[in-house]
Amino acid sequence: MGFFWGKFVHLVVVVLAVTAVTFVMLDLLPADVAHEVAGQSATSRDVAAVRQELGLNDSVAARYGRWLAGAARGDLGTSLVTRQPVGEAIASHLPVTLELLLLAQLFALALAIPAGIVSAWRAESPIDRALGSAAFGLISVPSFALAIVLIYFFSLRLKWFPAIGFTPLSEGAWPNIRGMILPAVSVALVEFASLMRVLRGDMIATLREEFILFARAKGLPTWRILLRHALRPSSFTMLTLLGLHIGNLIGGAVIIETIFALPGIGRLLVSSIFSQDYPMVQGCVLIITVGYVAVNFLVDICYGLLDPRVRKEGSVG
Amino acid sequence: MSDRSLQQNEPLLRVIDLLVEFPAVRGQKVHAVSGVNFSLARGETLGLVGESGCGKSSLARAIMQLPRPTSGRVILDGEDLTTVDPVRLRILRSRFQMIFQDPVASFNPFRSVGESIGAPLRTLWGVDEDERTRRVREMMEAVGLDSDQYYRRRPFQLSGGQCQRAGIARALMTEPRLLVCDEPVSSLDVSVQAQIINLLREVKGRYGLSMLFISHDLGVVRNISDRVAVMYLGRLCEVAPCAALYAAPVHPYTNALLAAIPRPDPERPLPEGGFLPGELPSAIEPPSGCRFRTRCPRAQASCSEVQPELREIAPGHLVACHYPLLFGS
Amino acid sequence: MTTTAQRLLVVENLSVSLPAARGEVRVVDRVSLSLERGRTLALVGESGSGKSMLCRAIMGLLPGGARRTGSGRVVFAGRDLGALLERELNRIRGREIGVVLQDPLSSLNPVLTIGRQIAETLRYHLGFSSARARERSIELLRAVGIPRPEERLACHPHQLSGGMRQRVAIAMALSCDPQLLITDEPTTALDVTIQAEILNLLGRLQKERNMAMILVTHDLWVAAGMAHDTAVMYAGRIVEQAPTGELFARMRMPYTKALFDAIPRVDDPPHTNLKAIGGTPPDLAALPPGCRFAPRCPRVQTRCRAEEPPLVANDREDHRYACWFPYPSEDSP
Amino acid sequence: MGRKRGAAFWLPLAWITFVVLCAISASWLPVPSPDQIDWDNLAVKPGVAGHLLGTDTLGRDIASRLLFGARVSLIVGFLAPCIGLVLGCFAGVIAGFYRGLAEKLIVGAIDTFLAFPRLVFLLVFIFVLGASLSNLTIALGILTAPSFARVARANTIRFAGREFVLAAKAIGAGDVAIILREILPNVLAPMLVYMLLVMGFVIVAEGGLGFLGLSVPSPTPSWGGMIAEGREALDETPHVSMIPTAVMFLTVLSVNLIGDRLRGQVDGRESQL
Repeated sequence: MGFFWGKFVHLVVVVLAVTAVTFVMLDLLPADVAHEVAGQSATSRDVAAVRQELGLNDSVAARYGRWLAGAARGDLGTSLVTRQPVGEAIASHLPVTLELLLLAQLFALALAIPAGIVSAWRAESPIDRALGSAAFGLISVPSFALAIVLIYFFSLRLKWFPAIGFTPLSEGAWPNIRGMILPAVSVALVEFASLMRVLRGDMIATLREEFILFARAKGLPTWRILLRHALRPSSFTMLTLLGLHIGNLIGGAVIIETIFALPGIGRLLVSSIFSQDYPMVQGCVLIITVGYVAVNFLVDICYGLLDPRVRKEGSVG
Repeated sequence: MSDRSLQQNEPLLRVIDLLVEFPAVRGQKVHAVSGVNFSLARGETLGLVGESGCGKSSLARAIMQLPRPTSGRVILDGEDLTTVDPVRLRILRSRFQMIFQDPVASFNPFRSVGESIGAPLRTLWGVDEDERTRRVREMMEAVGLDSDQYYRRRPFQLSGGQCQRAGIARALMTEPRLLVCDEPVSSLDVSVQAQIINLLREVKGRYGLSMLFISHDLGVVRNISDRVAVMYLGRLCEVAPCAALYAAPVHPYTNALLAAIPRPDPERPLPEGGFLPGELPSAIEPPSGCRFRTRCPRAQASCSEVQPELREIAPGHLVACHYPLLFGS
Repeated sequence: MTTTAQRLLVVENLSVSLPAARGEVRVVDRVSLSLERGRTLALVGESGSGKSMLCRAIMGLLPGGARRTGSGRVVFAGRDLGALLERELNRIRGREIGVVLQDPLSSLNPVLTIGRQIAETLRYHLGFSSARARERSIELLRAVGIPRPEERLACHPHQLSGGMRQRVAIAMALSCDPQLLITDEPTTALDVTIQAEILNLLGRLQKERNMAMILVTHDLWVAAGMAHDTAVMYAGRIVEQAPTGELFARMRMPYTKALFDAIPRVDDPPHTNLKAIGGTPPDLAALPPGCRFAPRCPRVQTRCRAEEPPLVANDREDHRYACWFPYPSEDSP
Repeated sequence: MGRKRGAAFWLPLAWITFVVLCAISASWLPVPSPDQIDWDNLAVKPGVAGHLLGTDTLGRDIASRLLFGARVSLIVGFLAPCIGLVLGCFAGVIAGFYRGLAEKLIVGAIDTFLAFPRLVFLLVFIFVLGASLSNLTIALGILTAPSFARVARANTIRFAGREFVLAAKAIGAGDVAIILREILPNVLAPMLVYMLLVMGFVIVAEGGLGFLGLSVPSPTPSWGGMIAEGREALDETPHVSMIPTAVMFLTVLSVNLIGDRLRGQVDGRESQL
């Protein structure tokens, strides 16, 4: 339990630190929010009034405190540009990002686990070399470049999938999924490559362990040794990497979202920064950070489930 | 003259109430070494035996001040190493050196073996490079390493035995008086082990060293030591001259250790039944009173209450036990 | 004299090669031995002598890169193991041949419970139900002297001490009542008191179950206390082999004697100068012509450097050694 | 030392050398200026009207834009990891060597930094300090520092536990001497190899920023920007996007291949210990 609480406190501290730093950074931006809000024709009196209304005359710390108090109540403020509540805007964009993320991870894992196992088991064989080369190529392709290539072949030439656009789930599951497949594959192929390489490396190391020799000496069949004895102890680095991927994707799928015109969090964030919509930026950063930290927290818990040696007593030499 | 004779009678090393603890999880402490006392005369070799986890390596490092022990005193040549200031400690370091368990890992893979052997001269005395190279080559020849062949080699290009020779050379560079050997032969093959033990004995005589020789191998310890100390879970159980200890062990733990050695006699099979029942207790929560009582065949109720101190039962023969195995009792 | 058919294990002319920087290295070179039920054979040698590799070759579990070369055969209970398919070998390994390895911590799977690891052999080889496998696991753990076996089943290996882990590993090796038990340095990673307990246990189990046992060790004295026969290996070859009592009474091959003399003994007075073997252990990639021990041998003569001595029995049927100039037979150490 | 490296090492090296030479000599090569518009040849195929690789939708020479874009990619791709290496190495070695409070603080800072949305950092950094090559490099450099610090810390802990560090302490070497003489040389080898992998990542990241129009300000071309511009006419003139995509892919692949090969050698050296 102490382990759990320590992690939780750590999580809260990281979220506070990130949002505070964002607040300060946004404060540094060379733009006058009050001017923007008051509009082109506003007099200096209007601007001053807006400034007063938004509390911009207070110190950064005071404003951060106020924002934090609001956030704790679930109130993330109102967009300066659209006057829409920030929470609402995020709620409408988040599902798109989550769907992309989930599909991409499913694709990536579904490919990486079998491929990793096969190439570790048959290390240095032609199939391992082929998989390895494919992975190496994929790792070197930026996901946006891959997206362009995929669009060119599968949308423009073969016309299997739409090139851009998002169809809400309310208009049917297939149209929705169909629009998501290319974006998800663009992300998944690059991730598959790194996941597979990591799994292969760890699995080869595990297969050299004495307990694998022992299991083979017990006469167990190969598939059983690979799946039951070798896979679990080999999956820690892959799990860590998966956590990092998901964490980065929550806020980092901007380019994919832009290419495929998906209304996700990433695009909301970028457009908010461009329009200097600070409450919106702040809200997005909060959601992204909480997501990142929560995923890593889950990964830590998974370690505990996968490996019983979570904490060992110090030993005397 | 009287000063000198006094110094001659004074032991080279005295370890008094040495305590080593380090933090474990949840604010607990590992009691690695708990109140160890012994002394080491000039020119003497003290063997320290014990099983893994008994704290013998922690004891060696505490004597080396790596890091300084939690409490207690380590007096070398009349100076307390645990209280001298860091500058003085650095100067004193030339007088006590260490040999490590894993000879290959004790050398920086990034540097040649010759350079590493000369490092003490550079760090402690600032000897210039030409002079260093000359003295290193001399010392390499003295420990049986061909300096032309091995000076420029990296540690992983040497065999374990050659690396341990280099380790001995490095420890001898500053002409120390005390050599702390932490399991110096346990990672070596038997044929090489014998070479290294012979070499250690030889350099000890040639350079007038005193040695603290740590090992889990009772045969090795008997061969090289004048006196032997037996350690169990952070405490000394028995300290005695080598011949006496092996001929008539007095502490039940020493007895069990000796009985457990395999003998080359198929007609006399190993005694039936466990030598030591139960498991080694945790060093985080050691048993009260005598730490060996949980596995001791002679344990009585009082063993859990009163901690036995080392007492002399024969000249030079010390034991920490309430019910020792004495002749005629 | 027993015939090949009666012997449980016959190894004939077995060689194993490993790829190295300069071509192939023969880590096991033309080794022959045989073993009957109820007997223990100790394989003694220093690191790199090929004793572990020999065991792995017998089991058909050579590490990546290593392969058997030449026309050698391994015949177990009348079957040539080299001619079997992997699937057929799996039916023999674990069921008829049990194995115990050196380091009990790394030979048990860290993420699976003890119970699962014992039960899987029983379920796979003998088709036990999980309830029956559990019952049998408890019996086995009790047989190897583990207190409160019911509770231990749910433990993970790291929760047990080194001695306990090795007992668990022995229980696993014995789960299907094997006819042959191969133990590869079973006590090297353990303390001396634990070592004695484990050796005791192995000796008792071997007698009770009338198993054949191969005990790999670097410690001559362990061999002396445990084995009926002892074979000494040097640089991939068996250099001397005899019933243990005979071997210790009359060491013929200079390497065996040198190895024996190099061990510090608790019976010797302190400060006895040890008779170390000069030189360094052989580099398998650059073996000398003739006898492999010649460069370090105190009795070396010209013939030793030119011709390799065969492993033969001269004056006693059961005492074989490979040496041109052995110690005379009346000489005892 | 005569090690076998093979074509998988020399071909990538040759490609990188070629790209570097092109980037250096771009100003002297007989190509049109990257922002010179050829109104008669908009989006023509490679080889038409003296345009070796064709023109983009605005009629600018693709070969020329690639050459000048290479400067941006290479400068950012090389210098940013250097900045990251220096910062990360410093923090990581301190944390790994001293442990305790220093480690807690540094690890906490690393965790916070990693949780920070990268894009927000980059955008705000560039908004505040202005979009320029040097600011872009510094921003990406700082961004890579935490992962360098992690690698440095892990390696430092690994080596600090080795007996040769204890041996150095036993001869009275001070902390600075131990860090500089015993630990750093050993930590630096894996760090430099890791730097090659990060270089690939940074080139991709710069491409991504260029794709969003956030890399160096126009008219300086960037590879990512070129891919983005060609996207509009992907159906009719795919080569406008595909050529820079291919060049970028080959470059990143080469860096990764070299890094992978060198990592194998460092690991091999380690395994001999």
